Amino acid sequence: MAQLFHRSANTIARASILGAVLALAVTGGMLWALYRSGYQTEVGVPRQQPVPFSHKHHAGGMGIDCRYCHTSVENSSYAGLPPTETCMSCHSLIWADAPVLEPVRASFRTGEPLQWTRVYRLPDFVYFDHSIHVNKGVGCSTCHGRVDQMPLTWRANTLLMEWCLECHRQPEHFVRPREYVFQMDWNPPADQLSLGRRLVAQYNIRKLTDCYTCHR
Amino acid sequence: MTQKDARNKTWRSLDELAGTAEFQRFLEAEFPEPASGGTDPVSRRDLLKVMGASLTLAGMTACRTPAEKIVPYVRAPEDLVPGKPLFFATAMPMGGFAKGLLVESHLGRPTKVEGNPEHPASLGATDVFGQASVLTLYDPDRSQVVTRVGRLSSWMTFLAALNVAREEQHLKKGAGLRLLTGTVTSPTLAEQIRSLLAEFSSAKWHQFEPVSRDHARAGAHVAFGQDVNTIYRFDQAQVILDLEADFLGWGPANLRYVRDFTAGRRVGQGPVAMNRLYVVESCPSITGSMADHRLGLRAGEVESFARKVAQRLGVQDASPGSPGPHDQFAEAVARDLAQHRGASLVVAGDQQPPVVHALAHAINHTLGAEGRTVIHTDPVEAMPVDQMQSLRELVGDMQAGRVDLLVIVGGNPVFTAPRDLAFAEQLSKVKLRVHLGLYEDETSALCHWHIPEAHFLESWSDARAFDGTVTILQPLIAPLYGGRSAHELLAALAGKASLSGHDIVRDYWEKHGRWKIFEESWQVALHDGLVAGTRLPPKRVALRAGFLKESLPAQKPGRGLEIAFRPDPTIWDGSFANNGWLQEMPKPLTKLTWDNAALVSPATAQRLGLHNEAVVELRYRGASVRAPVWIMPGHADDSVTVQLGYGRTRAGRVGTGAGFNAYLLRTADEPWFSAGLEIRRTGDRYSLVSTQHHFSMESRNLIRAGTLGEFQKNPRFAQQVEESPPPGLTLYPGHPQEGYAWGMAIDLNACIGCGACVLACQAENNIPVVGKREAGRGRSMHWIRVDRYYEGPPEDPAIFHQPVPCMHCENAPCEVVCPVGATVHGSEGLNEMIYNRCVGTRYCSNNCPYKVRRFNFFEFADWTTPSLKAQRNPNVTVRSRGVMEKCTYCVQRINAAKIEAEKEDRKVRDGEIVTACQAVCPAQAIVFGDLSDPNSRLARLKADPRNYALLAGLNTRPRTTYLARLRNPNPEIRG
Amino acid sequence: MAETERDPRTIELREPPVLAPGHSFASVTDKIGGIVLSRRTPRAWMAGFAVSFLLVMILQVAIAYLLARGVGIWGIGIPVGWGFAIVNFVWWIGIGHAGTLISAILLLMHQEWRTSINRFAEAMTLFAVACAGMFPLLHLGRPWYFYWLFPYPSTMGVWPQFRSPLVWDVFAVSTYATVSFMFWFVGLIPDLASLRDQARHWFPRGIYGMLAMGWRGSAIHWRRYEDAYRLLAGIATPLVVSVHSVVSLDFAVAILPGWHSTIFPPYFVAGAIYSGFAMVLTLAIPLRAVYHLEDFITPRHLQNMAKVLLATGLIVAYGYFMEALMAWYSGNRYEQFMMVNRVLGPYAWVFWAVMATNVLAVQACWSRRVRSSVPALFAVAMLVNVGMWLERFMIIVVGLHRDFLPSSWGMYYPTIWDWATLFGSIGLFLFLMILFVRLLPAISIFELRQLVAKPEYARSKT
Amino acid sequence: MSALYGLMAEFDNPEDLVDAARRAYQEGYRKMDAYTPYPVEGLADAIGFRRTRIPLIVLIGGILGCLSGFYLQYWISVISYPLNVGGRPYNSWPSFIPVTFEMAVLFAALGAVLGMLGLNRLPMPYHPVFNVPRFALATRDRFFLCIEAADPRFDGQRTRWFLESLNSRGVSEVEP
Repeated sequence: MAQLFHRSANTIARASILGAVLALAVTGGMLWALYRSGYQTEVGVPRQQPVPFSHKHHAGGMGIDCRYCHTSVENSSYAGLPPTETCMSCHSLIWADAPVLEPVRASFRTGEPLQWTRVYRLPDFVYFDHSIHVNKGVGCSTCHGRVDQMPLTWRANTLLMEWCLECHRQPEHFVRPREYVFQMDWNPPADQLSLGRRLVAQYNIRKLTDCYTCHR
Repeated sequence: MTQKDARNKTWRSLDELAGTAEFQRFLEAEFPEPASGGTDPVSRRDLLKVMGASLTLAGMTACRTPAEKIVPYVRAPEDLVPGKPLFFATAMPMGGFAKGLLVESHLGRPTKVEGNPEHPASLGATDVFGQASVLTLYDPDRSQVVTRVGRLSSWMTFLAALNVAREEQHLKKGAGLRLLTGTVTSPTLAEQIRSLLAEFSSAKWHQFEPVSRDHARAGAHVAFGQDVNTIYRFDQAQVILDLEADFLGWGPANLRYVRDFTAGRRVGQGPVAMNRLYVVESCPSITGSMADHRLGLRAGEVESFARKVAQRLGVQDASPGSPGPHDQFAEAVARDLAQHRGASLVVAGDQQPPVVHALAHAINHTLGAEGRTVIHTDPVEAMPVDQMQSLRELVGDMQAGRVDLLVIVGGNPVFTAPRDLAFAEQLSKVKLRVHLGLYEDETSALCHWHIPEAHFLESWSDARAFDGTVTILQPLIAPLYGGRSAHELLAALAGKASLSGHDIVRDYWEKHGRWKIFEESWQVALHDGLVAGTRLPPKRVALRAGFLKESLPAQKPGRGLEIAFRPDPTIWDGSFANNGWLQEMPKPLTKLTWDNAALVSPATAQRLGLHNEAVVELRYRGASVRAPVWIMPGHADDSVTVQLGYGRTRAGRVGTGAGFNAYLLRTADEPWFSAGLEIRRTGDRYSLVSTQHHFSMESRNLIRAGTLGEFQKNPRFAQQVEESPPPGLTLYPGHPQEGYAWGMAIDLNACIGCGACVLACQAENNIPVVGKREAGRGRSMHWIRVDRYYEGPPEDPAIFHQPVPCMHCENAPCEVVCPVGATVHGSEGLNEMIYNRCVGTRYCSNNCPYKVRRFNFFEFADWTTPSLKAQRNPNVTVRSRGVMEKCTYCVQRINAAKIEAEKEDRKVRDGEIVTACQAVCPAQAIVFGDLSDPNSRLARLKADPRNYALLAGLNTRPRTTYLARLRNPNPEIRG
Repeated sequence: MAETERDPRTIELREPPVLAPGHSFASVTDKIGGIVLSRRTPRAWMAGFAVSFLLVMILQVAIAYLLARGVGIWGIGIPVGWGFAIVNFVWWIGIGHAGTLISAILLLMHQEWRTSINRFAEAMTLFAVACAGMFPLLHLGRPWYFYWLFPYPSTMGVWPQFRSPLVWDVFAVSTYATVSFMFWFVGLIPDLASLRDQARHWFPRGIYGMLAMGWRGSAIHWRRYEDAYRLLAGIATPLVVSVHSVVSLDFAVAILPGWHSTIFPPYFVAGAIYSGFAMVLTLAIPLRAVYHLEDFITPRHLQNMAKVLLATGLIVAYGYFMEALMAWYSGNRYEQFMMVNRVLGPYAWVFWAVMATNVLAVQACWSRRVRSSVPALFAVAMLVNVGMWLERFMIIVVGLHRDFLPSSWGMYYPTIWDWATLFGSIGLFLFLMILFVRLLPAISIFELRQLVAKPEYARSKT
Repeated sequence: MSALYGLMAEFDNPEDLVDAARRAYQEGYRKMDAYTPYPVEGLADAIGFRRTRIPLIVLIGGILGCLSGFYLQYWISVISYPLNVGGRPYNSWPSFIPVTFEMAVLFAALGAVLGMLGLNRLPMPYHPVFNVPRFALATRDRFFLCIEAADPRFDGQRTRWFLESLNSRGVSEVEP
């Protein structure tokens, strides 16, 4: 009988086996990374808006308080999106005829609301309540990042469940005194942990890993 | 595929109709109309509505595809915080009588109805119709355009046509004008009609309700010589005789009566008193199921029974017939009533002839009940009439061609009028026929004009409760389908088409309110949901001497089979036929869904060789109807009960074709019952769907009941039936209980089995309707069900009700077997069900001994119909196909309350959290609360000796427990 | 060695041999290799292929419709949340037990007669497990999330719930599938090598050559090979037992009367072997007829399998008896009702059918005449196949339909789609089986050579 | 000819092969191998192959599987996301046994198979012995003994004589 395969077949055989194993490992790793990547989570992707509204300018530059526009953040699940009239309360006076603000004025004239593009969106089976977080000392910037430095708003965190759990499991790493909640440039102090523990006790923050804390 | 299948199929995709122009405009309208003067409620709601809609769309579509747009207000409405619900007080008029409501509104969308605690007819509870009304509001099958002989038209063209007719009538003082309404208690509407009749002096106003209270009115008229409204004080009564009244089941005051009645049955520890209820009826009712002694008599025999009791109590001229088999019973009842003089009462049913009512009045008189347990007032109706007679006259005029213009305000007479009047036939003789209705129904089909009616949640109006209290109905949303209210139609008829419903009602109260500062009182009335000081004062009325002799000779009950007509417990007179929730709700006693049936007693069934689902032909006075048979334990022999309201031909996609039409047998002179029915077997079968097939408890102590005596002897009798393993008996260390410990107790002694909890839960938790076929496969989705068991002989069984929600077991069998941890235990003792984690193995359901878990075998939830999306509770996930679901103790309400409490750095107060089933329960049988708080109402109930756990032997340690049922039998009557 | 000893005629056989006399290394190699390598395929094979292919198509339609509409297309509901899907799953898993068992346990017990049936028994195992594995996926409400049952680092930070028997199933079944496959494939390697060397045409040579991985029968390789093979057998034996025990725990762990029973693991394992051997018979009998393998699958094999059938059948019967006994002895109201309901209730016919097939029919195997009559054995085997399916139906559906609260009792009516999936899965099984006998040696050649080498079967070469 | 893999003798039956192998070993040949259509009793020992490491590999695999299996479950249900499931303790070790066992079996079995293939250096589609035409019969009914040129005592001529001396059906050269 003559050789059925060429010499090289041995090497090929082993190489291909090794290759298959490696390929599997790599695919696994890539999937793991992909689902946490900005491509999937839209973290750090600025969104185009009908009006190029800049938090950097308003919150950062002018130092307008979050609550001026997001009025219901302290007492409702929904932080609240400013009605056109809120914009107009200033922009009927300043930049009253800046072309970039035409959509706002148009909305005010016609009564047709502005259609903003959603930046933070949770699935419908997740029930998030702004008011309780704010009241328990979770700062805006903890989840929304340094909005005051965003010309166009983008998502600062993945909003993946594992991300929520980070804080729900050990809030002491993230909570801050209530009075600093709306302070954008608040940095956790060196002794954040001890501070956090004190606040968790003080605000009596209870067990947060029950499923129905977020899912109903 | 049969028509029924088709119906059930199409039920889940109702988008076409909703696709009509104005509806789309309403939903897709991304801009609110400019708010003219923020205070005007109409335009405010208007704006909320539109906003609500657009936000909803965003939210809802997000269920499937990510919603990329968020749409803020242009001008924010005051007193509305997005994300927080608002509550508005209004009332639901039914048969003209109002029951007060508080309606929950999310961003302008009414989503859930609660009772108005202030309102005398509600006291915080609602009935199934109230709960379901919100679905009717959004029903895409409702008529949405003015039609002229079936073709699309407009309100304006109608007005033009109407004015021509008006002019004609003006010439002949309205001699050809007829107005047909239901019972009217609305002061405003009454005023409008009065002024209309003033304008057209020879026009006539007719009233007709298929489920009328004529006999009660007539009976009172006989007894007192005047129209009198009778109110019962069951809380004051220790002995009650119910002559087929089913006063817990229906009627303008039933919720109030349930509360009063059950209050008289609550027992704590120690020596206790409990009222005693005797019920005499032909077909078992929920009132009958609560009776301490129930006597099954044909409807026709009730009179003679009443006469016997009356005679024993010394009522003159009671002239009881020959001695009968039930004389001892009557004897004992009479004695018991007499012994509790002043604390006893007799109540007669609306289906019973006037004489029985008169007898009841006479008996109550001799018992000295007046002023104590029975109160009389002036009639609540604006114009009490014998409605059957009124309709007869109308038909007569139509026949004689005396009617040129007939305006039918609400109702569906073509379907509901007695057969022998041939209403439909004579209707065709009317020159111009106008119908105002929620649906394009049988009547509108025969009318020239059909005007879409505004639902009561869409319109301004007012109505009186059973005791006269007036509620001003305010709309929660602008008419979805451009409907008009009766007021607006009447105004148009009076040539004032420009007036809005709001103006009309407001004007009336400005004129007749007799309020010092109108605006203030008006706002208060709207806020409270009732107008202070409108309750009718009690009035003393004297019995006419010897009225029994002169006017009412004793009637012989007819020979042969008797047929009795009853309003359907879930779709009433047929007006709710297109409401999926009501159709699918199991009828309290038969547990049938989607159908009515001819109910017969086991003995009669045997005699006639009938079995369940056998189709028979009912022949009665020359008419005949094919109906399926359902055997009803406890039903009187030789009597057949049929429910009205089914067999609709133009109800809508849900109701059309369901069941058989019992109106086809009904005659004007004997609207409720009469002998002379013939039954012929056809040999056919018709499949009826009952959600409970097995009615014996198999001696498993599921419902534990005892007599008052037993209870006094041994309060713990219920707990000694079955040992529950001691908590320590486990190898496991167990989990520490931190914070709240939620739990529930259900008092079987209070529960009357009305099933309001089932619908309240459905409305609160976005529970889908699955249709008859699916229900038949054991796929109904109700999170709480009311189990019904019989005990004892089939001819006269004891009837038990047991509401079964999730037990939230501490050792939950369902949790252990879930492979993905989609159902696990919360730290506060909730058995959590996380839909989005569920892969749908159904293992948990198999392992649930209480079988309270429900599975989405198909895409049951309606993801397509926009209007139905608008109805949903935004705080509850809409479950999709392949996911398990179950009672969550209304976790959304728990979380909301906890969040509010946490914000105020306090604990949740006892009673702050009220589950949907608890809120609706008229008997207050369900109590939810925190076990860790020893003073909570719940903790006290759990300490009650009657408290026991269902299937305790399995050591599942349910958080939901039951309080044993008690009976208070009369020792003189053997069990 | 003496000539006389080698002479087959002198061998005094009390029962038929496990290998007909008169075979040499060459003859067995050619005979079995020939089945695969010859160009012409028997008509019977063609017919079988056609039928099974049709059934597979039906299965595909059923599955497509299932995925499109949801599990509602089946007859399941509440209370009967598990229907045909799980019945089929348990049934197939059971069938999947004979193969590994025959190969492993009989190997360890040095049962020569295993040699000519172990190969296709193992194949049967693989295909049965494949059919079984299909159902737990399909019966999910949301099959596309099946991977949530595996522990992988999800972005949700949540994991499978390891107290659930369903997760045990996942591990048990996948392990069993993997090990059975390796066992089967390792066994194939030397035969693939001889196919490689027998084949004339380049294509089969190439394919078999690749699969044989260059096996050359080196003494050292053989040594390691045998060690590995025996160890695999040693591992597979407890595995077989564990797998069906775990499957039985799906029910034993639940609290349902009729499910919650400690006897389930042994009783299920016995049942599994029972149905497995029945299926082996069902396959072996046509196979030897179609390919004239009477020399290799001799009456001896059939008889031994009949005996195993009888033995396991008796264990199963004992299981039934114990269930009833415990129900009575426990004094538990629900258990007792379950038993009464099973025997007299609306599904009584299932119970009696099970008794007739699983308990009565197999008793025929006491008689030597039945054991040595091929048609009779085939009939018994078929009855047992049906019976074991019905048994699972009895346990699952009849157990579920009436549990604790009479209010929630119900019935189960299978739909056309239930039947389609059942017969579809049978089709898939046969389809794979039929392909297997055509493409791979259905009987282990090198192990037959070992037999030939044994003095009592060998004959003088030349 | 230096480019020679070795010399291969063909035998009719296992007995002759085993004798031959034994003789060759006594002659001091070490680098040799025998090829048979089925495992032949004692042949490996005859060419001086004593013990395999397979059992050890299997044991290690089993232990690894066992430990990793249990720890996986322990970590998930006690450390990563402890949840109260039906009132059972976080570490419900009795429930963890089945999976632990299956993992042990899986790893052990993988150890056996991969170990065998690995030690045998399989897959090896190309091998010099295949160059001998008659070697095709090694998977049918013939038995071969091959002494490799790499063996220190290998000498083309003497080894051939030696092999022919053992009653072989013939000796053929094996190209590398």
